[in-house]
Amino acid sequence: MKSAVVLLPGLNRDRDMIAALTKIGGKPPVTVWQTDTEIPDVDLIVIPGGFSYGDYLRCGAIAARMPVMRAVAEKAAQGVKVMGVCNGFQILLEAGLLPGALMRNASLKFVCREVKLEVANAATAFTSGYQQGQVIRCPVAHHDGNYFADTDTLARIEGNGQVVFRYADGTNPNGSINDIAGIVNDAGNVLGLMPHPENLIEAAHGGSDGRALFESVLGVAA
Amino acid sequence: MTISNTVSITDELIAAHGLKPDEYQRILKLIGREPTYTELGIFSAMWNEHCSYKSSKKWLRTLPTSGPCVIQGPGENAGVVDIGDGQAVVFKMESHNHPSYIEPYQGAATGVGGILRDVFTMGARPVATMNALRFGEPEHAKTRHLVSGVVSGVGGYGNAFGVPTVGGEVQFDARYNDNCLVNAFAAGLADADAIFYSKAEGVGLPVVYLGAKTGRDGVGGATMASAEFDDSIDEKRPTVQVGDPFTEKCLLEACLELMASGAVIAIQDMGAAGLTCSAVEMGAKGDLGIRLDLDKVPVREERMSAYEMMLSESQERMLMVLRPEQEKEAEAIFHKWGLDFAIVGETTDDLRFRVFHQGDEVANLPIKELGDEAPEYDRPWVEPAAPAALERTDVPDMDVAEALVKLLGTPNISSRRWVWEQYDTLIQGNSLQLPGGDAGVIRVEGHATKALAFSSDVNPRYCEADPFEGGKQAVAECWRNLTATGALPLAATDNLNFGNPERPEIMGQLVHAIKGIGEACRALDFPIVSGNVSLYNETNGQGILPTPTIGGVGLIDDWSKMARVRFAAENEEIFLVGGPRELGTHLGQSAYLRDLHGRNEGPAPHVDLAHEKAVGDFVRGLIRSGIATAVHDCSDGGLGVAIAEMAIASGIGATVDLADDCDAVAALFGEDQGRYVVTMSKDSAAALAAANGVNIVRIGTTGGSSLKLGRARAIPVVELKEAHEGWFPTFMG
Amino acid sequence: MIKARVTVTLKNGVLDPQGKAIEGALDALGFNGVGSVRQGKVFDLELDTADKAQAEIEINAMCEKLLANTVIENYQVEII
Amino acid sequence: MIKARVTVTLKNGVLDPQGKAIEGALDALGFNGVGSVRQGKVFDLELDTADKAQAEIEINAMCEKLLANTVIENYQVEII
Ligand SMILES: Nc1ncnc2c1ncn2[C@@H]1O[C@H](COP(=O)(O)OP(=O)(O)O)[C@@H](O)[C@H]1O
Ligand SMILES: [Mg+2]
Repeated sequence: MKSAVVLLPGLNRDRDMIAALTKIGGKPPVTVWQTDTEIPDVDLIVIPGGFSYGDYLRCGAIAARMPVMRAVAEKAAQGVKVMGVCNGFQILLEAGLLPGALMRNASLKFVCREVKLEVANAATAFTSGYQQGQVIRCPVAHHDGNYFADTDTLARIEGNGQVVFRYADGTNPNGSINDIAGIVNDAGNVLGLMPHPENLIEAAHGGSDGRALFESVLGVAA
Repeated sequence: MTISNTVSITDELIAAHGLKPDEYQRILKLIGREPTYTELGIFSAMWNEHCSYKSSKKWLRTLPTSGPCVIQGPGENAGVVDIGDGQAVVFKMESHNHPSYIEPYQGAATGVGGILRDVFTMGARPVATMNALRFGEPEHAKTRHLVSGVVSGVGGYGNAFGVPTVGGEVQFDARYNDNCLVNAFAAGLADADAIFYSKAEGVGLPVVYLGAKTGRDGVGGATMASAEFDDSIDEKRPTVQVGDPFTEKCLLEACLELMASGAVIAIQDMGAAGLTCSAVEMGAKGDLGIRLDLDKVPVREERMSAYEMMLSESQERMLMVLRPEQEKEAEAIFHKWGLDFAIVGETTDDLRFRVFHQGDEVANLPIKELGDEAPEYDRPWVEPAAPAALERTDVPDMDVAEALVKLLGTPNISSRRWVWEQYDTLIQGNSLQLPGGDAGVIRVEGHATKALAFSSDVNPRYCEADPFEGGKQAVAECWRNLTATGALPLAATDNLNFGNPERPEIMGQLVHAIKGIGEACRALDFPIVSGNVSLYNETNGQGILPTPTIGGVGLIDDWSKMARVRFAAENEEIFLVGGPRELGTHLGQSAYLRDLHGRNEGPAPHVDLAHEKAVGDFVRGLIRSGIATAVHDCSDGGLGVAIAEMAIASGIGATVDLADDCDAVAALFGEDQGRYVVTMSKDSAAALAAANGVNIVRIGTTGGSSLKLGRARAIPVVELKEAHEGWFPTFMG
Repeated sequence: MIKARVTVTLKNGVLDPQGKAIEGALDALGFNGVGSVRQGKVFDLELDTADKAQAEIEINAMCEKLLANTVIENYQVEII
Repeated sequence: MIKARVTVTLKNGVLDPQGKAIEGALDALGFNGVGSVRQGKVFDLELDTADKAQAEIEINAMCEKLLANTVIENYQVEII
């Protein structure tokens, strides 16, 4: 399976993400730059975490309007899988590829710690390697992960099973509504999540709960 | 309309530049005429304490700075140390004390930015940072504001830049009430044969300006960093610099890309006194002159004078000498990253520093002498007075269980989780030990087993009581913290924070601390490869505690054998390695005495360096051979706090046996040096062979859910944890 | 040259963690009787044009495309 | 109840990385001729009082103590 990683100035978990895709998928992803207007033929496009454009204005706002994101939107519309982690999630929201918004953490502080995640929908292309309702460990590291959607939107995504990950066991680190940590779009091919599965994939990380996500989406056996 | 570059040079103006009358005479003699206004600014920047080290140079020269693994010692942007396999670790620590007091968020942020720049200027990709922070007493009206601002500033910059914070220190003491300390450490990795230096080579080559535009930020900043505070502090405020981590991240990527292209001959970041210091240093080191044309400098404010451009401390800027044939390639890289790129001058063969603005020559100075002829002082100093001896009978006794729970919840011993959870500790995916242990550890990317350990240490109360022993102790503790993970300590950086060196008693502290540091570094094979001096840390005549922070780096060959603080399992044997027969004895300047009884009394603990080395080498051997299952050194709060921290980190309790006639307070809370708590399985314990001269005492067993110290009440681990974790969040609200 | 100020505020009903925190902090500082705080942004722009009407059209477009996230924010343009 | 708007802007000469990034983004989106962008904050407050003069004094105090960082920012209070 072929994957691509979107590079934008200010992203900084790109190397972590490339390492995870390479280690788990067996080959390195191609990379595309902010000004690229076309994305090669791949099965998965990943927007990694960081602070694109310094997170100035709003997290992900400037990145979402760069040429490469138009290309990502086209691919998404064609059914290519797209995954945004942390800043990548914020960018997908700002680009309108996912519903809702991510606000400043309720504590107003940046938070980096391990949390528990409940796999709220194991029937997506991204989560098939987990059991429905399984609780996994995963680190978070963000300042703006407080998911918000208006009542109608919220009812809709909850009703459709679009909420894929929820903070579990009282570990919600940011005040996110309904403990939402990750969602997919209507069609199920675009995932955004705040936690960093790419930082929990091997012994050196002290655990590998994040691996199944990559295994699912890359179609590699565990 | 042209911008005026002329101001008449008056005595007041000279004094306002921090130049003493005899220093001004020296300038007159050196150049044979009255300096221009811009030249006066250049001299003030080059000759102030911050850039010239005029009070400390004589003593810094006494430090050991070489060793088999040292590739580059002090004198460059950062030290460079060989870690084998063709790789090197590049690191340094630097203070941003005064700016952080004035504007905590931006002061701390730009401090982190500055030290990161020092590291990647040398061609290294930053892989770890630490921050050593000292604040006034918690009750002081400004403390919370400073803690909150500094911590979010450190995080705001480092998190966005994308480097993990792996350790640091936070302490509170009334002596920092009006003068907080922010010492930032950064380390990077580079190929040992691809290190970049500031020495320019070749005549007629382009001097290139890169990065962000120049504004009026921090004009006079380097002068401020060396000036004592007084009540007119408000007037100094507009010199605040604002950090832009986004630009710095782009600058990092652009610089590394450019370095890989082979276009860079010399590179120097613009730190204190920006364009002035960087240009002079590049020329002087290469025995070349530099000619600058300020009309080419990218500016973001209107009508900037030559003086302002030469002294601006706008952040995220670099100066380079490039191979002319690769100019276009270099420019393309910088534009790709959205950064400014301008040729602002050239190297010359006349050994002059010549600066032009609007067609006028605003400075023409001998470039070597600007640095070499800076004043150097042998300031008078007095021998620090030794504190009165402390009799054991003069130390109040206390129930040890109660004392331990209280100590764990004091401002200086409680957990710093509130702080480090605001820092990205995981980014880059190589963090093996997060803050909270003895040292932060990251694996060396691309290598199967190698890892680097980092620790930052000093106990200012010890330094106040005895600067010599305190200096030794800071080095020893840092070395010990690295050792406790199984790392072989390689080299260190020092950040010497002191009061006004023009006062002989302060100068005495500085001299003795440096002597102590030097002695310890020699004994422990732990050379100093970079550092920074911050003097004049005082307000209205009250100096800070002498605070020589030591940041150390160690190498772990195989991280799968690395030791951690947390107990590994139940039912293991606990040993105290390197302690006296009584386990602990020294209560002078201890946390027990200070934080539970409000008394800063007695001598600082003595560090026996030969003992320190023998014990450390023995413990490292236990770790590397896989015998030790958990290791923690004893520092503030002694054996009691060390064991409690091991229990808290694991959730496993322990039983510590104390002889009936034992002095439990001294045994548990004495701060004798050179001690480690080590656990191992019963089988290993049975086979444990004593090392030459290292005292090993079996003190107990792990297991259960409480900590039982001799005959004192068993304290549930959850209670210990609550005390330890509770203070900081409660304090910050 | 035309100067303009754009003010971007959160829509009603959108959670404002920063405003909430400020309410709490003001209260802790002894400022009682602060009913609610909502935080927004201002952008002061300088445009190289003399045509006010045209500028206003342009700035509205900037808001729609970038300056405001119209999912959660309202904006208001004022030529100074 | 009194409503007020506090506007906090960066002092002249203080670097505004956000403003700069927005300038770049507007340019990339094809909005040329934007000379400069400076970003600031607004706070919309509701105070449980009817005394305008008193409210103004209070709000100024809030700015000094919390809402503005007077080292690098200016503020402006407007009772609506
Ligand atoms: N400002 C900080 N940033 C990150 N980690 C910190 C900070 N302050 C303290 N720590 C971490 O907290 C732990 C305890 O600190 P300290 O008591 O100074 O350790 P030690 O006594 O082993 O030197 C260490 O792991 C240290 O790295
Ligand atoms: Mg330690």
